Amino acid sequence: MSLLRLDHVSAFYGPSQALFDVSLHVEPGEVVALMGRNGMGKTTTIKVVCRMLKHRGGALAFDGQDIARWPSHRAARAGLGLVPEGRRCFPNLTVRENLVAAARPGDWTLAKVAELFPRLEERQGQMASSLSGGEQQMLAIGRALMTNPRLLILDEATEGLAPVIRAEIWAAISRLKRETGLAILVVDKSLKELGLVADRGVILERGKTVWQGKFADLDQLTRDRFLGV
Amino acid sequence: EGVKVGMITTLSGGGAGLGIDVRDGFMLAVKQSGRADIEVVIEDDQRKPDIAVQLADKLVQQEKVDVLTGIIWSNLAMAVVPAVTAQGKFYLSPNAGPSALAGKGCHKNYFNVSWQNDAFNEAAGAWASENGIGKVFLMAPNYPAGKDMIAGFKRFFKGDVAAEVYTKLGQTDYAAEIAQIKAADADLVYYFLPGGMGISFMKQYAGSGADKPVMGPAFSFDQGILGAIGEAALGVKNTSHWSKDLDNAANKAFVESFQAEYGRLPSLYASQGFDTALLLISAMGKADVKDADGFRAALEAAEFASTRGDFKFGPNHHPIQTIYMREVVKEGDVVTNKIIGTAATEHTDAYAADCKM
Amino acid sequence: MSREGLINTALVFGLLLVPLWAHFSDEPYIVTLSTRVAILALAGVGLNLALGLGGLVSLGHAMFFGIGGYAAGILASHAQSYTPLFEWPVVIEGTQFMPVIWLVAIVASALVALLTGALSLRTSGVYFIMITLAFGQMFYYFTISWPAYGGEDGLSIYVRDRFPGLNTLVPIQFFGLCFAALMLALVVVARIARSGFGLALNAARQNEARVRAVGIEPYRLRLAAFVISGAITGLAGALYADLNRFVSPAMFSWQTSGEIMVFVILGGVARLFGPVAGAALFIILEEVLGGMSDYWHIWLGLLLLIVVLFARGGLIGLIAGQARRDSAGEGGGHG
Amino acid sequence: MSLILLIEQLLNGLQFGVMLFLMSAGLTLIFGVMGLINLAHGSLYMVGAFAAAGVAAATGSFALALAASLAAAAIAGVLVEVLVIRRLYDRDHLDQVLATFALILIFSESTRWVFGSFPLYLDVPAALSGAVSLPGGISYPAYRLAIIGIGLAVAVILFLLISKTRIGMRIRAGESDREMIGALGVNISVLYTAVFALGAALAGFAGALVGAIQSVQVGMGEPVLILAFVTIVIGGIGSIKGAFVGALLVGLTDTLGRVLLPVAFGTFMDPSSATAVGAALASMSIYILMAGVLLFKPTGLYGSA
Amino acid sequence: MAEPVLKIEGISKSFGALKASDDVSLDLVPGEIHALIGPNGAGKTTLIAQIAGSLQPDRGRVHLEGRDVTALDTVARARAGLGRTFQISSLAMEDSVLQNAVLGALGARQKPLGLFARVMKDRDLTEVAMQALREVGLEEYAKFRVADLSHGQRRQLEVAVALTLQPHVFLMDEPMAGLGAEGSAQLVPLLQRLKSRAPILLVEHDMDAVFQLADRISVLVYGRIIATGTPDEIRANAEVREAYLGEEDAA
Ligand SMILES: Nc1ncnc2c1ncn2[C@@H]1O[C@H](COP(=O)(O)OP(=O)(O)OP(=O)(O)O)[C@@H](O)[C@H]1O
Ligand SMILES: Nc1ncnc2c1ncn2[C@@H]1O[C@H](COP(=O)(O)OP(=O)(O)OP(=O)(O)O)[C@@H](O)[C@H]1O
Ligand SMILES: [Mg+2]
Ligand SMILES: [Mg+2]
Repeated sequence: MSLLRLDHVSAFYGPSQALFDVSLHVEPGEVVALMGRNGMGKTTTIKVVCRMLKHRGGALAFDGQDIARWPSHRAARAGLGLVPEGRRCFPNLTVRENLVAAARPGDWTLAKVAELFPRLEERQGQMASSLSGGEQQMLAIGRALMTNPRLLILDEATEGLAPVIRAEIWAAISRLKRETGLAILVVDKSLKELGLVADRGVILERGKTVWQGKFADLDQLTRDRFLGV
Repeated sequence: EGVKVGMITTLSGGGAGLGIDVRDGFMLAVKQSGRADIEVVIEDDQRKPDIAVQLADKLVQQEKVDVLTGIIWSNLAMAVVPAVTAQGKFYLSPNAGPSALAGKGCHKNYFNVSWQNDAFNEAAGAWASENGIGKVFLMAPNYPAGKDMIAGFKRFFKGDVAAEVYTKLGQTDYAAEIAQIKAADADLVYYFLPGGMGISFMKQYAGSGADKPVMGPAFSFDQGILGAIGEAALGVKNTSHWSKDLDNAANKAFVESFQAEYGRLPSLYASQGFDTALLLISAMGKADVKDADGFRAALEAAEFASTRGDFKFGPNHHPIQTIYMREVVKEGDVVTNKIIGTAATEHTDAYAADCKM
Repeated sequence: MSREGLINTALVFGLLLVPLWAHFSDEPYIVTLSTRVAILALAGVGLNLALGLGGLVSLGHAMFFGIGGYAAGILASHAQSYTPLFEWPVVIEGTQFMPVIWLVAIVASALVALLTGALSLRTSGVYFIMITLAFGQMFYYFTISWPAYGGEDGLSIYVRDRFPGLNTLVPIQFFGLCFAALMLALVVVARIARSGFGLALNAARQNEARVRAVGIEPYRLRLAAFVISGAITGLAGALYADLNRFVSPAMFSWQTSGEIMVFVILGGVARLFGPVAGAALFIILEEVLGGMSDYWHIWLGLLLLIVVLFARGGLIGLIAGQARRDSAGEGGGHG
Repeated sequence: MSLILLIEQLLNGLQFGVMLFLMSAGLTLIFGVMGLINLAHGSLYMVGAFAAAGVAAATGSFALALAASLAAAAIAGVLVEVLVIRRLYDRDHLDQVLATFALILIFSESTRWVFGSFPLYLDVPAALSGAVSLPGGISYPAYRLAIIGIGLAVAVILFLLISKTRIGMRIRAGESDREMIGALGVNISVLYTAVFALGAALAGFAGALVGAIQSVQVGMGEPVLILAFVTIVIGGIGSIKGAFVGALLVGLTDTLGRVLLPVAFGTFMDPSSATAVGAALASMSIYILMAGVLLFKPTGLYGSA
Repeated sequence: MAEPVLKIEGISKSFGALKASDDVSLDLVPGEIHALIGPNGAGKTTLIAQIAGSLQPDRGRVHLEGRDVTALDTVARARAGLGRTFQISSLAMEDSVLQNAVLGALGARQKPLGLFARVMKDRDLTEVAMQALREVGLEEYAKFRVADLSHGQRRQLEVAVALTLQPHVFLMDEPMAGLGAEGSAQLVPLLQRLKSRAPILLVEHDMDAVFQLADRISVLVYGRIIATGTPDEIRANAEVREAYLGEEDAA
């Protein structure tokens, strides 16, 4: 059974349609890369999955349950962990508070997150609003991990990170995959790194899934056509 | 030929209780008179002067009323009365008697059926002097009516003023003033704090350990308010031209019928509304309202059985009346007022001399 | 013409035709009510410039309304009693000549807006709301306890002030004046909204750092907007004084500020004609409901509630049906 | 003025401040923490006072009256939140202002409808009536001392709740990004309903406590509302500590202004104009205080931007 | 070497115990792209903020075209010719794309804003604005509300607004962040062209772009500049590799 499954989903922002026909699935323990050029609907798809945006047509299931009518907190409790685009740390909370506010028990604890991102531990008592961009990004990832999700969703999680840190995060993702078998849905611009961790890829073009397959099978033609590389 | 009356009074929001009493008293008298030729148009001013002015315009221009009445508050009266009397309408005040309308600003078509604002205070001042009070502590909100009241008291009071304190309009906490009272060297506390202000003060005063006797004009101790203060007010003296225990036939009938009609004890304001209607009805019996001079003369004669006993108008169309001293007592379970003496007989206001009609 | 354009045209004609009809069918009170709508709408138009375009939620606009009113009241009372306003350093007489009164009202409220605005604009958001409220309350308590011009009793203008060529005592003529003032203000505000100043002001509301980064100082923009806004509301106050032939500290009360704001929100924030629609609806409700029961405020409250909850973007937003500025934010979501 | 009197006035200022804190604690909670301008806070205050007066009249027990005030205001709070307020979180402040203004109208007139236009009777419990003697020869009303105690306790509890507990963190997180905290698995609607009910209960509780020494009547909430807003703005919105300090500042300024200003003006003016001018200035004093504070600290004493 | 257009000397800034800028000196000469790189939290944005004027340094001076602008605020510095893009898009979200660009042109004109003339009908302004949108590839979106743009499109607009300012110096804080490969591919040649108009101080984590574009690179670590040099020098610098690039990138 797929952990997450979208079938022919469409979605709107007010009157304008952003998703026309999106189908994708994530299996347990699998890392899936969601790709596409700017404005093609990646974030929108993720919002639909996390129930931050209501979809209009199609089916949506998590762990075999129909989650189409669930509020977002219920989806999250069922095991969806989101690192949103633009970080969205809680600026009026300290780093530590950001991490523990919505934490749920499990493998991931403050200590483990601190191990992953020592910088966060140094900044514990600081307000999130005064963190540097990259520090906020780490915080957002840490915060999602603290909810001990079954499916981690990363929307541009390496944006604005220094190459070393980026490498660390990719390493962490591989490690997560290898050691904990956490399923991950990841949106990122850098194909090279995606290639190292992703099992499969999904490409969106103007709100439609136009390609799905083994990441390794992603050929140059497809790249040219849909990703502009 | 009938009379069309426009009543502008406060029926909603804060202070609505007073307007409702005036209206109910007035309508009771109209009903009892059995006259079908009195038409009353009632409007709610929400205690806002600008609304009152516009309602007055409406009643005059559109409803074409002959007589206006109903206003509770001095500041609203100041806004409305000059304009309507200037347009040739009669205005009968069932409450509020600002000094400006009694003196220089008096008008031949303006009749006050209640009292001039200073009257109760003047009577209280006189009573205090006669009863051996040497020094008083005076307190009122810092606005014109408050200052008038204090000035009225001082006009007839011969002793010394220990302190004179003006509080914020609408103030609810009086701890600071009570501390001053406790520390002051005075025989009596005299205050004017209408509505909720008075309730707050009295309750706080009672619990403060202060023991100076307290006195004030009737407004702060009327039936509607006593219910809220409760026993804290027992023993307080206050001046009024009316009390429900006033011993005359008209009043007895009024108190009884009011209670029967509305299921509550009448207040000062209800009696004033009632008297206002009686005055109007008495004049209607003598002259047609379209004959302004005749009608005015009929009003001046004021031949009706007032709930306060004898009633007559002075030269400025303000009442010349007896003002009583009441004391708050407990009758059974009800905290209420009882007359204990007369503070001033045939009391005339101080502004009549300024009035050139 | 857009839907909103049609509504606006309908509002103009409605506001013009109703009193004309009332005038000819001898319903002077309806003319008076329409005048009230026009004046309160004018006050709202003033506020809307600061609030809708500039995002300056002022809960102190009663201050300007009151100053305009008192300018009229004080000048007229001196003219009536033939006592000069000042004797030193120059003798200034009172006047009952409306254009002069208006000028004084506009200048006085603009000056006060400049002063209070210069201080208040150092804060923002809710703090701004409260500091403007504070200034309003200071004026309120000052006028209540200031005996020279009547204190809480207020000040009567026994005869309505004069305007050359008109008999202002005739309701419809006075209405004409107020209507003209409203239209003029609407034109001015409409032009401002589309000007470079308006663009920058509006952008500063959304993102202050952006405006700074292009080399424009938001503080000055806002101060200018606040002053123009205060001046328009001040003019409304002067007209209101003449409508009632009476001014009182109640004009300065926070409830007045609140009501002006309610007109704006009710009609539709940042919509040019929002205040007109809002004031008209409010007055109609007050009239219709007021006659129904002593407890009509309950129904008024319920109606207002329904408007906010179900008519986003106020009355005009409801009819014109466009998403208002904040509503397209993040789309649906839960909650 | 004697030293004793001055001390007593300081105590009065403190007591008034604590009373203000009780009124504003719920407001700052809802207003700062949930980002909602709730003008109807004064109405909840009134609901509490009326419920207390009603129950006290029926049962004669002040303790029951207080319980009733908490319950009635909390229930009213839940109703209001579920029916109205929850639709307003995503709106801008203006819609909140209009909606809660409408709620004031509804609450006030419904209360008048049910209870009539006259003030109700509610008195301090017998155990706390009268004055107690303090060292230095000051006699001070026992009930006011009790208010000081209760206010301090509420302050401490609230402060801990918001700043130290996870619930507090979630509430604050929800303030800055409701959608996001939801996406992390927190049922923010339930949480907000609870917080709103708590704020309402505090308001109602304050209404009952204060109603016993002031007047219980329709419209009693509005002047309090303004005062409470002034208080929390001075302290910095959303900060319980700020509300507390703000309340004390306002209480002391107001009390001492009332007492000292007329005296101060009396030194160079004739007595009657001095009292009038002094009183006029005293009535503006807290607004001057607020404007002054905001000029130097545009986000209040303990507020963040 | 030509006279520097922008020159900062000895800038220091602390937040409590944290030294976000520690005696930083740096200059920018005409025609160059000077990249500023460094680990997250090194103080790059803080430095940009101090150059742009939104943050006052504790110590040190900023010179623009020979003039000391340290005492000027953001607005005055923008008027003096500093054009900045924000790390996190900072735009008027309810306005259209074109309106945002016109706002830039309006500010750059440095004339009174005008109270009554219709600004969107002002040819001079709209032309500048459209030109800028064209350069970043957003012309088709001119009428869109910014709120309706995707993240990457907003990044492009951020650059376009800076273009309308026609500044003497560009300060760009991570303009590539969030842009896809296509967007980056578009932006790189644009910046290449731009630098002849005005030199660019570029903060960027996209190393491909940095090595492609930069004439000089300075590396900031813990608030200090640890190295300045040509791309090749930096790539070869062991300290930089350890603190920032990591082994893989340098390989
Ligand atoms: N809040 C919104 N309201 C209206 N339209 C929106 C909104 N957010 C996004 N859109 C539109 O929906 C489309 C898809 O946007 P989305 O954010 O999903 O793109 P994306 O693939 O994540 O792009 P990027 O890589 O730039 O983040 C875009 O064309 C965008 O203009
Ligand atoms: N107002 C502040 N108070 C306290 N610390 C701050 C404040 N602003 C920034 N900092 C700290 O200063 C350091 C430098 O931050 P800055 O934003 O300049 O980093 P940066 O180099 O731009 O990083 P990034 O590449 O991640 O954007 C960070 O550690 C940050 O937490
Ligand atoms: Mg995206
Ligand atoms: Mg940065």
